[in-house]
Amino acid sequence: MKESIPNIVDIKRIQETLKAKLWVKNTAEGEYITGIYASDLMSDVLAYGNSGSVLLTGLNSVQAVISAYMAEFKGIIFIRGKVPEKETLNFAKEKGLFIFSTEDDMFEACVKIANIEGKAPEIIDETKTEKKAWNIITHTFYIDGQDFASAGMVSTQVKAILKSIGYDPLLIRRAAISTYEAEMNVVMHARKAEVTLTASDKEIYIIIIDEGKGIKDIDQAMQVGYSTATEEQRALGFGAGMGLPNIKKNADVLEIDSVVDTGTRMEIVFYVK
Amino acid sequence: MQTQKCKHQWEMVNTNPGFILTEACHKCSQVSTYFSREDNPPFEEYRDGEHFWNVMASAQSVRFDLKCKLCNTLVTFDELSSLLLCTGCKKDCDVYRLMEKYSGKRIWFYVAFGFKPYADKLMLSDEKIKILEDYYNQRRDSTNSSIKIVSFEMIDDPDSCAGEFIIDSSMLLLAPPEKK
Amino acid sequence: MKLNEIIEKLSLKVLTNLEDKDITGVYISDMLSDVMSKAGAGNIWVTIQSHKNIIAAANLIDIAAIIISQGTDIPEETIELANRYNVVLLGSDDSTFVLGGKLYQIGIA
Amino acid sequence: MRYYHSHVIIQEKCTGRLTCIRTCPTQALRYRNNSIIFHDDLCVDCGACINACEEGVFVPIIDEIADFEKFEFKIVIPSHTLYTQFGLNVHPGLIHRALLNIGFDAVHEISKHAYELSYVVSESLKSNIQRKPIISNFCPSLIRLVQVSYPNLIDLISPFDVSRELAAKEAKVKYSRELGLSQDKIGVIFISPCPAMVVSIKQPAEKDKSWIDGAISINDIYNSILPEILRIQEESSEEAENDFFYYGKSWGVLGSIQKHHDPEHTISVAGIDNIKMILDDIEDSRLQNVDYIEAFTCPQGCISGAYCVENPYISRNTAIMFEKRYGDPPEIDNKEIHLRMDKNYYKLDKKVIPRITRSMSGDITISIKRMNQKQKILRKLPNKNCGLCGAPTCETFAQDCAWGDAELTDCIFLKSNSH
Repeated sequence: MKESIPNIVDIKRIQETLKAKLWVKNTAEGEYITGIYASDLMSDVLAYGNSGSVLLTGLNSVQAVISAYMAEFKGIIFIRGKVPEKETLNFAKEKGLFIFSTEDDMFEACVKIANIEGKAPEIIDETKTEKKAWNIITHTFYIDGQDFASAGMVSTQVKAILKSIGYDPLLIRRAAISTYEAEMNVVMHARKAEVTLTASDKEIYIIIIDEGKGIKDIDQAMQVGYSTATEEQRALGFGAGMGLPNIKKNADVLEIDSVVDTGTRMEIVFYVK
Repeated sequence: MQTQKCKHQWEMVNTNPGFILTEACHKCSQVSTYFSREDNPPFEEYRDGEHFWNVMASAQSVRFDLKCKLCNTLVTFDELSSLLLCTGCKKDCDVYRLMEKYSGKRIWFYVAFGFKPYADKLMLSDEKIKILEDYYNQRRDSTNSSIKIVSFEMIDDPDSCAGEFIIDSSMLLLAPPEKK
Repeated sequence: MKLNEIIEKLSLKVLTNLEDKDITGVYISDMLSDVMSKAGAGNIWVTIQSHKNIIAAANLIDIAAIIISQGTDIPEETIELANRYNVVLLGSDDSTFVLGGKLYQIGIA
Repeated sequence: MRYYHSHVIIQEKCTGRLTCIRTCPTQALRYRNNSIIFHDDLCVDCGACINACEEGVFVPIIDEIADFEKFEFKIVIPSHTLYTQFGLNVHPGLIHRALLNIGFDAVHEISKHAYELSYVVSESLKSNIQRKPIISNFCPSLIRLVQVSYPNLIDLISPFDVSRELAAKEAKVKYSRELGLSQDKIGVIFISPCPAMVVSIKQPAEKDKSWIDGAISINDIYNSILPEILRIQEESSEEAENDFFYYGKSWGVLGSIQKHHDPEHTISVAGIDNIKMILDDIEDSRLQNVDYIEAFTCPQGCISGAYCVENPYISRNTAIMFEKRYGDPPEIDNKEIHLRMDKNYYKLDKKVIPRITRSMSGDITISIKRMNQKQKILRKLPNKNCGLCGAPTCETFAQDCAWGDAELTDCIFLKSNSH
């Protein structure tokens, strides 16, 4: 995906080119929008719309302004001279969205906006790059080293998310156990870590990046029973050295790269059959 | 409304958007539909006579009249709730038999629906249906295909008609689109 | 402008059998009631909707072709109904706005 | 599949107090367009809504004595909890006599079967053919909770029958032989402390048909047998006192398990949220050394069931005292139980199967899209869980919107307040 820097379009220029009627002034700090989204279907506005865009719509109801607010848009342009009702205007004033209306129909409005900077329209609207993201879910969690009391919280949350998506229970179990083992490693051997869960209908990625002692010899760490846990950690039942091999057993792909005294990056992948 | 010898050229005027609301009375479970021009359909239950009406569903729609460009006759269509494209769902339906008769002539059949309860609501006259048909045929290039509009009274049980209504339902819905 | 030329220039996916037609203009909207009252015969209709009742609206006013934008999945029934009433159905990954801009750029006023 | 539920919803009585939507532990209730919306696939019949609603919108479906006239011979099986409802100085024998006076032909005790089954469970725990930990199955609401939210733990549910069913089976067989009556002429009626047991009688999750023909709630029977008890007490209470009665352990009371199973490897838990914590730990295989889990969805066990009358803490005290007074087990020889075990007499014939709820049936891409949608909505909601939108929390409201069941304008914070 080419890194398209969202072309910035000045809100005042849009109002002038569309000879738009101003209903609610733009109070947001930036005077610019980073995308244009033309639709009358609110479910798509929320799903595809990117923050910082403007909504072009013929749907004259308070749902439009609420969906735009949910999708973090900067404002709405009602087309074909639609007159927004009081409730829409009040909501926009409160939440800081601008509202224009223009006599043009959707095609004319799109064309005029697309030609303001004389740029090809796809540079202005980078929703295309964003589109694929919405059938993938991502979550980030943070783990603090030595915090035994809340050890296991992240894996419980990962499990809850995978369960509500509706993956096969065995797959959820493997993912939860691997996350739990990785979480234990961080709690015992690292200062802190960031965990990102990315799930789609094809695979589940769990990436753990920690700052800590790192692993000197990864192959050795993969031996069953190898453990550098301290005595009192072992007393608590942690550090039985099951960690990495157990993850390896459960994961479809396990990639570890580690730098001593800086940290380790672990990528665990599960394929969804 | 006399329509003398003028060879009418219809155009759509006074189009304003609104909602077709379906309501049910939870006392006698009678269903009624009507067109509301309000921007946000009312959702509170209200009492009217011995009925307790509750909105069950709403869909975006548009009201319009037809005016003849030549003789300025104005024909209102407040009795029309929505048009339905007949997809021949039931073999024993009169509209299906009509379609069979004209099959191969690229004539598409639409059914003009009124408001429920159909019985005691104003019915769309055949004359108005003919005007509606002319309007749409004038709007299209009728050389290769044309449309025919019939009244829903041709159908014995209008509620079980499974054609395609031209109506904007679930526009306000937030559920992401599903593969139907 | 001819429909085949547009399909080629915008590299649109053709989903139904294709009859080449003259295109009289572009209409963009996701509301059927909008299309029914405003769109013109021979127009290209750009929408995100893929439910089969778009065929009912397109067929009523003789829409030349429908472009379903944003790479929306198009159900089988919609394609079947489109073929039955010879409405041309096209798919594109571009968003509605981008399609509007591109159609204008290749010369459809 | 239509799920049988323990209550009927009277919409007209609802005044929109929203207490029920907040009390329901599995968030199966909504209030929208002036009516209650009931997600029947999520309901586990714990009866919390029946007690929470002061307007009486949730009416329990329960039988009355009159419903059993069609049986020539009526046997009543009181739930173990009934004995603790009348305080310390009412001897259980009195309760039995009162039951006979109000129209039942025979009373059949449940305690002997409870003892038998707990012996069967502890024996089967020794032989490790059974996957551990075993989860108790006498609380039907717990079985439905596992069916709905923990489908992969289904085969941990105890494979043995429950004491009320065993009691009903043996009573029906015994009296049918003694009286020479066909079994369908003999009615077995269970006095239930909660709605969940009624549901497990009308639509059992673990068998095709229950041995019990109907259920009466404790609070209904309480009003008819209390006057009888007081009358008998005045006339000839001493005589009733030396009826033989075996109370056994305080079954149905939280923690009673530790008295008849090895406490080191057993856990007793009550309350749906606490049960979820335990079930989560099982899923993460963190309960390595636990063999048996006794779980009640009601907070104090069956003594705090929705149909109980007595204050649960008093019933608990009564149960502990009765265990001392009438606790020595009858002379059941364990060899007899072993013989029956070998013939799988106690084994359930059907396996419990998970319940397909709406969220599980959709395909993964759609539920991911829905989850993204829900998150975007949730970020802008006030997170005050005020419930005025008719959903218990902002999160469930965002979920409802993402499923298309609710409109954003239902949230009063999203409607602009500067009218």
